[in-house]
Amino acid sequence: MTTESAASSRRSVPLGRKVTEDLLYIGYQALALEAGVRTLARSGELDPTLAGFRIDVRSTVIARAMRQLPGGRGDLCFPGPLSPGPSLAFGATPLEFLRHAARRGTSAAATRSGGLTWTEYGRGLFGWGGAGGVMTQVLAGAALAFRQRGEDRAALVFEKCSAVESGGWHEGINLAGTLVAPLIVVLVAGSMGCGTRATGVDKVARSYGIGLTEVGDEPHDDLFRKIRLARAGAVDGGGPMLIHLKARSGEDRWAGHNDFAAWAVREGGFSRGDRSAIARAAVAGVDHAVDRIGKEPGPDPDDALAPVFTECDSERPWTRREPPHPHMAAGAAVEVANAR
Amino acid sequence: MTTESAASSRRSVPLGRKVTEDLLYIGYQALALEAGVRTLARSGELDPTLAGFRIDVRSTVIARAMRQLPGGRGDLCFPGPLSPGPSLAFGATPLEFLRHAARRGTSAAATRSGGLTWTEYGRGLFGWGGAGGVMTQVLAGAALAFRQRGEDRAALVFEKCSAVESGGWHEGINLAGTLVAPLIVVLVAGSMGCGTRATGVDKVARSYGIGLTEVGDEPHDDLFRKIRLARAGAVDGGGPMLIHLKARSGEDRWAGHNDFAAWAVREGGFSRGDRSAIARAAVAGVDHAVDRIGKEPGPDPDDALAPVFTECDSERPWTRREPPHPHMAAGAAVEVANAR
Amino acid sequence: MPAELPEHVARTRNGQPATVLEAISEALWEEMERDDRVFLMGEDIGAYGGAFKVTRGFLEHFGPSRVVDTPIAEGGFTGAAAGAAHMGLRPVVEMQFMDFISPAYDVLTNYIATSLYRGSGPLPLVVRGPVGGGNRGGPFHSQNVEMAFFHTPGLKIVYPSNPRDAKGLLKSAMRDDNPVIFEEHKGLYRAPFCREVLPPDDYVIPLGRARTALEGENITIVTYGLMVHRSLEAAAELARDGIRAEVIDLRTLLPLDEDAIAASVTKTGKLLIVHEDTRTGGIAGEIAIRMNERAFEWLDGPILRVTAIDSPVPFSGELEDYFLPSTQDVVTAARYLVEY
Amino acid sequence: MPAELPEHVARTRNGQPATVLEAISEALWEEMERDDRVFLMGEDIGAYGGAFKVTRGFLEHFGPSRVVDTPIAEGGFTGAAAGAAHMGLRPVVEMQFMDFISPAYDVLTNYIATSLYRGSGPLPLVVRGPVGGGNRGGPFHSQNVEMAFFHTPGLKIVYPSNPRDAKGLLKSAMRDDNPVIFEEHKGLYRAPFCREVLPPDDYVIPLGRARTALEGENITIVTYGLMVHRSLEAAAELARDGIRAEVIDLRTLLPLDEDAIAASVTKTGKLLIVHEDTRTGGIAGEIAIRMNERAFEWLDGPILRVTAIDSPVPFSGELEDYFLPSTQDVVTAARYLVEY
Ligand SMILES: Cc1ncc(C[n+]2csc(CCOP(=O)(O)OP(=O)(O)O)c2C)c(N)n1
Ligand SMILES: Cc1ncc(C[n+]2csc(CCOP(=O)(O)OP(=O)(O)O)c2C)c(N)n1
Ligand SMILES: [Mg+2]
Ligand SMILES: [Mg+2]
Repeated sequence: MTTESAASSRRSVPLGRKVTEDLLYIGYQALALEAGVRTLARSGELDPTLAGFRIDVRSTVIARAMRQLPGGRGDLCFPGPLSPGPSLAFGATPLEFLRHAARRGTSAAATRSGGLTWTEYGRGLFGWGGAGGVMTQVLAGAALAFRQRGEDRAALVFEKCSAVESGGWHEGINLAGTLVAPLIVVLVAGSMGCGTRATGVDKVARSYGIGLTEVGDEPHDDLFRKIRLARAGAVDGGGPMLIHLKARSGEDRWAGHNDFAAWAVREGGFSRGDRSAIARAAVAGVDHAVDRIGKEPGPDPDDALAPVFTECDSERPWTRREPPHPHMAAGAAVEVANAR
Repeated sequence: MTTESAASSRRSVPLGRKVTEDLLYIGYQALALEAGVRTLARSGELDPTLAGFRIDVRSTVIARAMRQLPGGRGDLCFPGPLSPGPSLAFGATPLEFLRHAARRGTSAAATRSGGLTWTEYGRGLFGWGGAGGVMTQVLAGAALAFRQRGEDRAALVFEKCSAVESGGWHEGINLAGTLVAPLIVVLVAGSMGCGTRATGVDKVARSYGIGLTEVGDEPHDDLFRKIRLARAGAVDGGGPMLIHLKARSGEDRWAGHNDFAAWAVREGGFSRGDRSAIARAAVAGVDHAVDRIGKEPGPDPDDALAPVFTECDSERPWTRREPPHPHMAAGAAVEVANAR
Repeated sequence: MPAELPEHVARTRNGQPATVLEAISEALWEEMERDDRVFLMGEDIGAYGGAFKVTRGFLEHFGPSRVVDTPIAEGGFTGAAAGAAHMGLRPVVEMQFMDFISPAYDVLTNYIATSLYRGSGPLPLVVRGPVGGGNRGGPFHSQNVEMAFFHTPGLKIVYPSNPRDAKGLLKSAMRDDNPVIFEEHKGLYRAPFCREVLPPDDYVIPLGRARTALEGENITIVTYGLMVHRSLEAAAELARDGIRAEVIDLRTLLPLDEDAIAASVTKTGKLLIVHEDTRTGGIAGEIAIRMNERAFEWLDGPILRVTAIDSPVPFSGELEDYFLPSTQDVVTAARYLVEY
Repeated sequence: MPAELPEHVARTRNGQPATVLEAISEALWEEMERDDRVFLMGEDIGAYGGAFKVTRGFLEHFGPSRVVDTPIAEGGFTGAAAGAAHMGLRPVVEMQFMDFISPAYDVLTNYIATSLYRGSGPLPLVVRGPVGGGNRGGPFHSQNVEMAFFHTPGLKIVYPSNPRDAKGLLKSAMRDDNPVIFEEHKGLYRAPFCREVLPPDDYVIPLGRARTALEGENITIVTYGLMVHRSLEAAAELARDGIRAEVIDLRTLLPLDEDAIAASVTKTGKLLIVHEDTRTGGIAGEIAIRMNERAFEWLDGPILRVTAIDSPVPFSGELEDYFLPSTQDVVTAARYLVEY
């Protein structure tokens, strides 16, 4: 699917009331959460490197355009460098995100794993796993599983655009192409990194024979429709789709959401009062999270360090710190079992 | 450089008498050596998997179009899956090739290393080093060194077309592109391997913004001119160049060489007698090699297993097979030196 | 119906002796019949049946969605296998030669091994393929890969020495919820000395449990893979002098069955470790320190090892034989230790 | 002229104490001034000055052909560095975090480590970068990487513990004709307890030689990197009870200075190995078996180890502290062993 056909899709995908409400709510959540994270970072409550933290609100729309179902039956999303945007759209709460940002909280995995993404299959969320490009491979495999079982599911992965520099990313996208897997890869224009000779994401898409959707400053109702179409193409046998999330041309990073909020009142059937109520509810949730995060205790190592192997018992046999091994005292009987 | 501009180069690069003679000689060598290897494989003298051994004679022309200078001052070549074609063009003898094919011979490295390529910097030859795609990275680095020192040298690498499936290859080509390194990559159409979604080598070249030359069934004088132009482009600041060595459309794998041999008499200033003499000399050299290879002894482990670290002494301290260590007998004094 | 089975997966059903290769093919086939979540990925495993023909006939029987031919991209398809495993499938990945697992080193150690720990759930996945020297494969087609992964918490490593174990261990590996590296020695694949009629039932051999291949009192030889056979040969020679060696076949390298080793060492007081892999940083070290921790008081002599020398695997036959540990090396070391 | 030098490479010239980071910067700067074949490659090492600012000011002084910003492609640029080294340059590759060396695992172990052996000549190349835990970096920014490479013949591994050694060892590594992995602990980079005025001359510290950090008679503690400081702290505590520990700082891990270890063990009769890296498959094993081979008769107790636990590096501070070996762990183990 090219940019042109996506643009002409405007009339073909109607935005229902639920979607409009969700997009408004998540957008306001993101706006408030960005401010909250910055405040917490400046006050020392979060890592100081988060003091300039930004959320690209377009990622909430892209993620909300996926098929979301409870119980891990819908699409799968790796929010990558744009978390929490897509995480919020997949039902994560601001407090959950802050727990990850603060390296603590109620989830053992949160305290072990790190990064601003985490796995929660029930909601379709996937956590980070290392080198740039690897998540494209992993989500390609997930998408392969969907295709093999004939499910109406897609896998969505956000990568920094420098992923194109890494061979791992090429292997992932080529594999998804070869296996016609319903994988949607969002390449996010960034700022650091030396760059690549492959300047044109469009040429990369063409070299793999896969569809491309370019995203710029468009209002979010348009954006939503574009992504819906790309997803449909991927799931209906089109194989992987590339979404190029370009750097914004305008100054106002929230213009797309604000235009959309205006559209909601103008054409979407919402009153100004509805819209304000949605905004207030979103902000209240973020306020609660910001307030609560400082009060939560850190993890207890004995509880939180879960076994590395699935069948490890609670004794954690991999904890071999204590030198005085019980069997080491001279003369002690050694009880052993020998197989076969 | 596109195919079109290469084709129009016909008149711009004249073939001298030396080049014509070389191309004839190396081509006849390749023809005879192919037959020789097959015979040796069938007789059990070489690995039986070589019984269907083939040489793509076009690779001799591509390699001969490079800049060849003695003492390791010319272009560098990794002959890859098309060895010995390019090796012969870089001055290797049929006997040297057969020694490698037979896993024995006078060079210690030959007996240690394996594969049908080997390193001899003096002639500009480079040996194989493992996974597909890696040699593109390594030769990209060599080319970078040439560019940084302002030398008129290029690096030539032959890869199976499946290299495009491997991330390592993409990293190599992207790096060469970013650093504008004079690297010439020949992608050889093959038969095994599952393939890639990136079917068009042309599209891959375009996605990296690098030049492409396509090679088919053309007579070898044309082929030579094409490659010369590509090389000139790479060395004159054009950065990496891709050469797509396509599957032949005709039946006769030696047609390009035979057409060229005809051209040599028709337009190249050679008599039929000259041509026959060249062919006879080439065949005699191969005959000698085929005859000799069976008579050479295998290597002596003590001589041939050279140290792994450069400063290892001849005692090879890494040879730790003997369990009865001299220091192990009780009471023996341990002489040690301790630094700082 | 046995009649329509490829013969190499029907040995047991037909009551015939099976080789290690056939035992592995049977395990794959039977598990694929038993559990439709199991699927295979690898280079040329489908139409071509695999480089060693382990999966010959699988594509025809199970179809292309369960026997997936991949591009030549070990990192990419191993990453994709992980994604499919997350979604409930149970992938078995073939490395054409295990040497080519190294491009997948990143995804295996950083992504796959840490998945459970990071909260992305259990990751049932087997990576299997041929290892080992003695086949004149040279440095890139002869390696043992256990020590590349032995240091990584979250992986299991299995290395069978005979058909019965190979089948039972591979079935266990495929039913295990953890990622397992499964090493198959090429020298055992079709070895005439290593054929046996397998139990007709659906048996498994538990992971993490060593096997006493030979009982004895004078010295413990701990080994695995092809070296089990060398060690048994050595034990037979030692027995002629009245030395009774106990030979322990580790079968699983990670987790290591230190109970079994300790039980034997506390009986014999002497420990010799034999591995085909190179010396420095080999598994003998970990066994040595564990026995220091567990059984120091029982040691009546130093813990010694017989291994390959610290060098890449040589290509030529003479050098490779010199490089590999031999039966005679085991005899010499064992004698020294018994007399200590 | 010191006036125009960036201050972090001018500490020694100005007679000021240097941190480990500054010592490393000085070594790089001075070697680049001394030898114009030396050049640097890495992600954002140029304009940005490197993630830890080791190369701040280098681009301005040495220019873009000697300070090469690369795409995010560790395998590709390490392979290219190898090619440049073949052609006579002396590349120093920075991994932004050493955890990201794993995509280069294939090219380092298969290509680079085997080059000399395969007949492609010495391969002078340094791969350096930050390692180690305690910085709340989580599983992907905290690893020690020595055991990924310790098993590979042909590589050297260096891991300094203080500014003086860091500078002298890095210079040796850069002048060595073998590929060297150089690990820099983040916890030492700017540590206030680890600053010293460096010798003003162009000194080097030879590779492969350990250093006695503290002399003692009762127990040998073999360690390296940040753990040297923990071990010295432990030794100070032990000294209060009259226990005199000898602390050996390995400095180079491969090749291992077994002479130095054996000399100490034959004096003290007790050996404790302390490493920050995880337990199973750690370097303690190789040291243990070498001392069995060399010094068994002198051992008056089991060889023991204090290490991190077998788990990925946890993200949360509480868990990471629990995971890492502590000074108290060293004291406990040493006391146990002395009393044994
Ligand atoms: C394989 C790998 N190498 C290095 C890193 C470390 N790293 C994280 S972000 C980053 C820079 C990414 O640059 P870009 O894609 O331009 O994104 P930006 O930070 O500019 O948004 C690097 C090198 C990594 N994550 N993975
Ligand atoms: C990274 C890596 N994986 C696997 C191999 C083993 N291998 C050697 S040749 C080959 C097939 C190559 O296929 P193709 O490029 O189509 O060449 P053909 O053999 O058909 O000429 C494979 C898988 C390898 N050399 N490198
Ligand atoms: Mg950027
Ligand atoms: Mg092919």
